[in-house]
Amino acid sequence: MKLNFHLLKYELLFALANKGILLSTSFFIILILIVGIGFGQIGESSEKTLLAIIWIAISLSSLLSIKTMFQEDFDDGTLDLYVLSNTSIETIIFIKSIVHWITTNLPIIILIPLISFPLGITIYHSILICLVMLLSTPALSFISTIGAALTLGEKGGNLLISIFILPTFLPIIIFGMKISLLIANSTYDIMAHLILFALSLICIAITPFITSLIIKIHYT
Amino acid sequence: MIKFRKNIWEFANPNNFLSIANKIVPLFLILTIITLSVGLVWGLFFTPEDYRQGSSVKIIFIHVPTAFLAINIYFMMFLASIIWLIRRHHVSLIAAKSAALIGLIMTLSAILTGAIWGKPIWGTYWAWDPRLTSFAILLMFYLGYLSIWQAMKFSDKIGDLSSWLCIVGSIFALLSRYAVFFWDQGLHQGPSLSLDKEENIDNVFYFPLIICIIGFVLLFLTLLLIRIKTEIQKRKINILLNARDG
Amino acid sequence: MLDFGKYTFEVLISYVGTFSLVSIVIVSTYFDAKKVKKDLKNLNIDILNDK
Amino acid sequence: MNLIGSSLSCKRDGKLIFSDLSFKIKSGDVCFIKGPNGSGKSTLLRLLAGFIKAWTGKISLNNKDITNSNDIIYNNFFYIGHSNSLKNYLTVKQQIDFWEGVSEKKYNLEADTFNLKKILNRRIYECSEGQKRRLGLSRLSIDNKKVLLLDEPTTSLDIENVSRLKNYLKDHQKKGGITIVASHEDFISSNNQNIILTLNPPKNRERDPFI
Repeated sequence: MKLNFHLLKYELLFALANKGILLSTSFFIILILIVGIGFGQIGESSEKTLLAIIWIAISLSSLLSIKTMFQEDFDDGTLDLYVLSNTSIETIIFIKSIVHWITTNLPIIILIPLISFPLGITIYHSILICLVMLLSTPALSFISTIGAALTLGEKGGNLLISIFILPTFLPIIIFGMKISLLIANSTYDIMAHLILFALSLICIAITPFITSLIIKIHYT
Repeated sequence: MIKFRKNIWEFANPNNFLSIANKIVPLFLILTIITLSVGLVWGLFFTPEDYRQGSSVKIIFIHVPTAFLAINIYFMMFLASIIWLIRRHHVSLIAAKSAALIGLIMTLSAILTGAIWGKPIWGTYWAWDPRLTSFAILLMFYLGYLSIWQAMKFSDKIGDLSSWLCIVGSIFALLSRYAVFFWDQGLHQGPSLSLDKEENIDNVFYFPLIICIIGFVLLFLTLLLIRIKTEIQKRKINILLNARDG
Repeated sequence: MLDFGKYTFEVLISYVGTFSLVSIVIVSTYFDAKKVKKDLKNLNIDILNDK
Repeated sequence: MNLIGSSLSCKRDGKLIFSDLSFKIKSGDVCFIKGPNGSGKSTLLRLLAGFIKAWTGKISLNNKDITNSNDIIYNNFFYIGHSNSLKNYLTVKQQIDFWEGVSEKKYNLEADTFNLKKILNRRIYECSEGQKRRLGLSRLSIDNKKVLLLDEPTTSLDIENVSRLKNYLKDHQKKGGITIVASHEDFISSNNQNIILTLNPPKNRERDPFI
């Protein structure tokens, strides 16, 4: 356990050194503004479009710094060290995904009430939407590790990761958008909430194992 | 004569496969041409008009077979990937690789014919109906699988990676499909074919449709066999070149 | 002869569209196979000459 | 303590790299792996470190098969490859602290085998290549394992530091450890306890299923 906290601490330090937070939040803000302005010009800025933009922006920005997740460690040999250390690769992947979520998605989710309040979603509803996102977006970080593992050692793998991974975000995006829309209209569908969280938890539970299997391919 | 073989895994040897494929490709080709022309001509000229949809119902004879193939080719790729990962049979990997392009084209044709059919019946080419959306999703996963082969050079490692991509893709394609169906059942009618005879379409359309499906499956198999053959020969050329150049 | 009542255009365009899509695969498969066969033949001749 | 490999062969991307390799290494031995480029020196070391699996044959330490037991590998084997496992934006001190945490042991700053005291507060991107290699090698004295697998350890080290490494390895030898080095130069003066392993490309190539 001590080792895991040590790894968590240092992984956070590595991620902060790579300026992940700054990049992802600025990307998110710029994306929201660009799409918002575009919709504003054609006179269609309702809360519906805003919610869709938020979900799309959050899924795009969770792919931003994913390429470096294993690539950096693979290039400088730290991954070798992890493989030989007293923890399993699955644990390392778990820790890395959590760190990735903390540095890319968490700051964005905290920003969301600030953005959605002026655009006509009440503060109460936007906090509820934030809660839904807090529980479901970790799965996005976990799924994107699969893409990072698949393109390990491949130059220009960023585009490939988007091609492989964006379609796999669909179940979570579909449920997330629909639920957020329902919340904004003050209706609640408990069943859908439960399914969304179940999906998210399943992804969190399974993806480290799949990713570790894929990483092992690069070691043969 | 094709000798009787004790074990299906003997086909996994590329050379055995080549020798058998060389024998059966002409047979398959002839069968494909016969069944497809019989089915399509029957469907086009010798079926009555539907009382609701008029003559537009004739589109069913390509829409259903292509949609059927689009889904089942992905399923076949999923099985082939699993076989490659577990038993390391090269032909299995190559089969998955060669099937992908055919699957993509089948998905595209299913979407195209569906859109053309949808306009007169539903009044729109495209709607975000669950079934249509599932096909859009399937298209994305085909593109993902094809792009991994486009981006990287052929090797066993890329074979492993692409197989994992296919497996992960299948899981998520299924999940997305259920996610889409969770909210509504959509415009699209239920499945045209099922083992339960009660739900099936009328016999007049049923028999030519079955022949068309068999024809399209045979077309797929013929194309697949030829593509696998080509791919095996490509590998051979690579190996020979490597051996010659040291 | 090719007259299917009200929806002739839709029926014909969907058939033609599908056939042109499918023919992409057929043509690419055919030419690929032909090219590879030729390459293999040339290579075998080369190797025989080297020996 | 003895490390025995029997009729090992290894495949990379479907091709056989070396085959029929057998060796027996005892306590206090230094083993050099020789062979031309691409003959699989690094592959053999990575095989011993448990990164990859042998195609045929088995490796045993003290008569226990190590192929599927991560515990034995973790407790006894140390591996350093071409890269030094360094993060550019850390200081030397942080880097050592990170390794100490990962291997759950301490670097003995008093002994300071690789002379790192002076550069402790330097950022790694400011270090020279030689200093980086030294820092990488300092993992040797953090981990203190019995079997050392070193891949080209002397790259970009100056004479003084090569002698430091030599001294460290001699100490290790006296304590009864095993050292396996893949290197172009014999930087440890030859004595009776050196073993030289030569890797040859496999003679009878395996039949490819495609031909």
